[in-house]
Amino acid sequence: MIPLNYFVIFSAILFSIGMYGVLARRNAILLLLSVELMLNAVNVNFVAFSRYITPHTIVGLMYTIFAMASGAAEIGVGLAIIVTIYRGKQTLNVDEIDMLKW
Amino acid sequence: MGLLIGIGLALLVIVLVLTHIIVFIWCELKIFAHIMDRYGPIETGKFHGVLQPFADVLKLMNKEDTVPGASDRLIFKVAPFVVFVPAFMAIGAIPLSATLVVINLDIGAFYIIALSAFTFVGMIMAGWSSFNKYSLLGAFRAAGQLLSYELPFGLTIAGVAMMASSLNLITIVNKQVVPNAFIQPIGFLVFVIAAEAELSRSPFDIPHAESEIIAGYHIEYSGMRWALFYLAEYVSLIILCSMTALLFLGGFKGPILPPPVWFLLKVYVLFFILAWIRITFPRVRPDQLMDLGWKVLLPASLLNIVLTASIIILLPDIWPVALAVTEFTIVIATLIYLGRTRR
Amino acid sequence: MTVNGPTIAFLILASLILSAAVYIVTTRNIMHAVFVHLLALSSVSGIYILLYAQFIAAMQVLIYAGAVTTMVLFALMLVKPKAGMEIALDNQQKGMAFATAGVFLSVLLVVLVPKVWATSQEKLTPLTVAKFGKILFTKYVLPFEMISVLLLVALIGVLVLASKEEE
Amino acid sequence: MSEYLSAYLNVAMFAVVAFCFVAILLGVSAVVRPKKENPVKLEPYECGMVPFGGAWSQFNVRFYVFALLFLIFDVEIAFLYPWATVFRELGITSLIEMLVFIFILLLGLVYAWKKGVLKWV
Repeated sequence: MIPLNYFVIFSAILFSIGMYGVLARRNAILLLLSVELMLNAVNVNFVAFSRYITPHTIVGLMYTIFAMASGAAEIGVGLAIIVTIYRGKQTLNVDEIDMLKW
Repeated sequence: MGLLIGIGLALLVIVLVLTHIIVFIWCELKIFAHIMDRYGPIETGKFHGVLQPFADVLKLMNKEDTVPGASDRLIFKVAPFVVFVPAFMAIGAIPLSATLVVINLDIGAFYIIALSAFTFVGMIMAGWSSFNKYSLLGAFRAAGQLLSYELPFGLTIAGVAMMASSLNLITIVNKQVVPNAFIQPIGFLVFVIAAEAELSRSPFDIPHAESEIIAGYHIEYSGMRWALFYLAEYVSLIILCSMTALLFLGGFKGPILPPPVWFLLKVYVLFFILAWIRITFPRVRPDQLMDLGWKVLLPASLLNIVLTASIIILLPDIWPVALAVTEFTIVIATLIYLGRTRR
Repeated sequence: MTVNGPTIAFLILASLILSAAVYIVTTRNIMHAVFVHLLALSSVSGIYILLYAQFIAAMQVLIYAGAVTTMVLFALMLVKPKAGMEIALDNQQKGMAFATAGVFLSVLLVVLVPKVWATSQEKLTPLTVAKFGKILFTKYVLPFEMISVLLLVALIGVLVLASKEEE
Repeated sequence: MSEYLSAYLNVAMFAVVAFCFVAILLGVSAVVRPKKENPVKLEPYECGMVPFGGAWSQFNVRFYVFALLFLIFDVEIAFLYPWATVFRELGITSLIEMLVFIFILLLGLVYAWKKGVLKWV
């Protein structure tokens, strides 16, 4: 059996890479992709802990599927907002998107 | 050890699949020709042109394979893999009999549906990387069509899974006393139409309508790379015919003959019907296509699920009969209504 | 260090996903980033399979690889290529971002690597769809219904944004 | 090795074999085929005309709405499958749960229909 720690360390690294992406990118769509990476790292953790520590109550898996569904909705609305902003401001650069700063 | 067995089985399946594809291609050439009242290939291989598909393969091998100058070379080269590999992975889950199956999964039908999601990503990769406006347009038409028909397709599978209480394809077949097509005619009709559209064959061949957008997402592909798209299309044809046979027509069950023979027989009959439809009907318009997908097939497949669930729960003893009667009534009533309104 | 089939498979998948992730956060070509993202997400489903959660794996492929990637591609077609390709994709805080993520990761690793988890002693068994469904539709009904409301809200939001576009 | 793992090992081997098959086919044809490139041949194909404009045309936002609708019903399908395998055991309550779920999503479809975005342009 694969040690649980492998999964945990793997997801920690994946999460940090996603975090770097969110902090360093300025293209809004790439930002969303990095957020997805972080979400996936979290999901892997949920499933791994759930399967290894409490194999019979599958709480972690439930978190995962609800996270997937809400992540999908998030991407849908997020991209629609990005496209709308792009049509108005002709940019995808998150540093220039500061309409809330009025 | 398991590794070697796996590779051996996969090689066996690839050989089997290629053999059937060659037979399919030859049959299709002949069926089209005879329906159009012409001969089709007769020269190659003397006997009714049986060697024509092999000649085609050799010809394609020898063709120059250009990569357009402005294209994204990496994605252009990866796209055939993305289209072909998942399609081939899906075919391993199809059972030839109750025991003859390579990948027997608890989630069988879901596995096949999930893998089919890669097809349209592969198409967009091909269409986008070619840097040609027609291929991009074709790719998005194809993706739009495929994703519209993926939904009724997946929903009708759920309808069948409800009757068997399982997603495993072998269990689904074993639980069919009467072929499911007679119990769920709405599901069956929706499934066949959606399958034809998923294959983007005429009358739903809008993605590669030659006269409008040249050839769709694979305009810039030539030689062997083009052949791989063609091959992937035939692999999905086999998958969809087998799925129809397994889910709705009792799969490998049948009297006297051994199960794999029954299964192949049903697949070939379905293949013939699909080829017949393909050569007979004219192409639909894009707006008709989208209307059919979203406003007819999607509500119909949801209706099918709701009817099935309610009747199974409310009439647990006589549900097959009750479901069949209800669904046939609805189908016949709709047909009569359509016949009245359209002269 | 245990060397057996699943572990090797895990290591291959993990290195594939991590290198894909590094590529996504460093590449200058947004289209490549999207397709590599697809590769990473579908490999994550392999990790779920190794955790004996095949249903989650299929869902991962269906929702992330299929629907989300398609949607990102469709959205990219709505913006001009320039927006994705020609502006600098990274901002000036690259160094800071690297430092933050690096510190975060090293803290995590310092804590996690020596940790021994109180894992259950049972062997993992494949989770069947039936068992999964039974728990989902008895104990977690309310969140399940909330998902439908969430999706409906998302759809209405996008339709409102889209109809603004059309005017 | 358990039945589960061997089934998924087969899946992996199918992927590997299919990948190698494609690679070998392309490799063989790369050896056999001629290669005579010239600039005109490498231009995008537009029925022989000189191509005009870029390849990127502006798409209508409705494409995106279709993708979103697809995503939403895809999630619904993913929840329908486990339900389909157990609803008989759980009885009438699970039927009502799913009817509510389908009804709420159907509201979304009806809303989109009424707004007139289900048209292809």
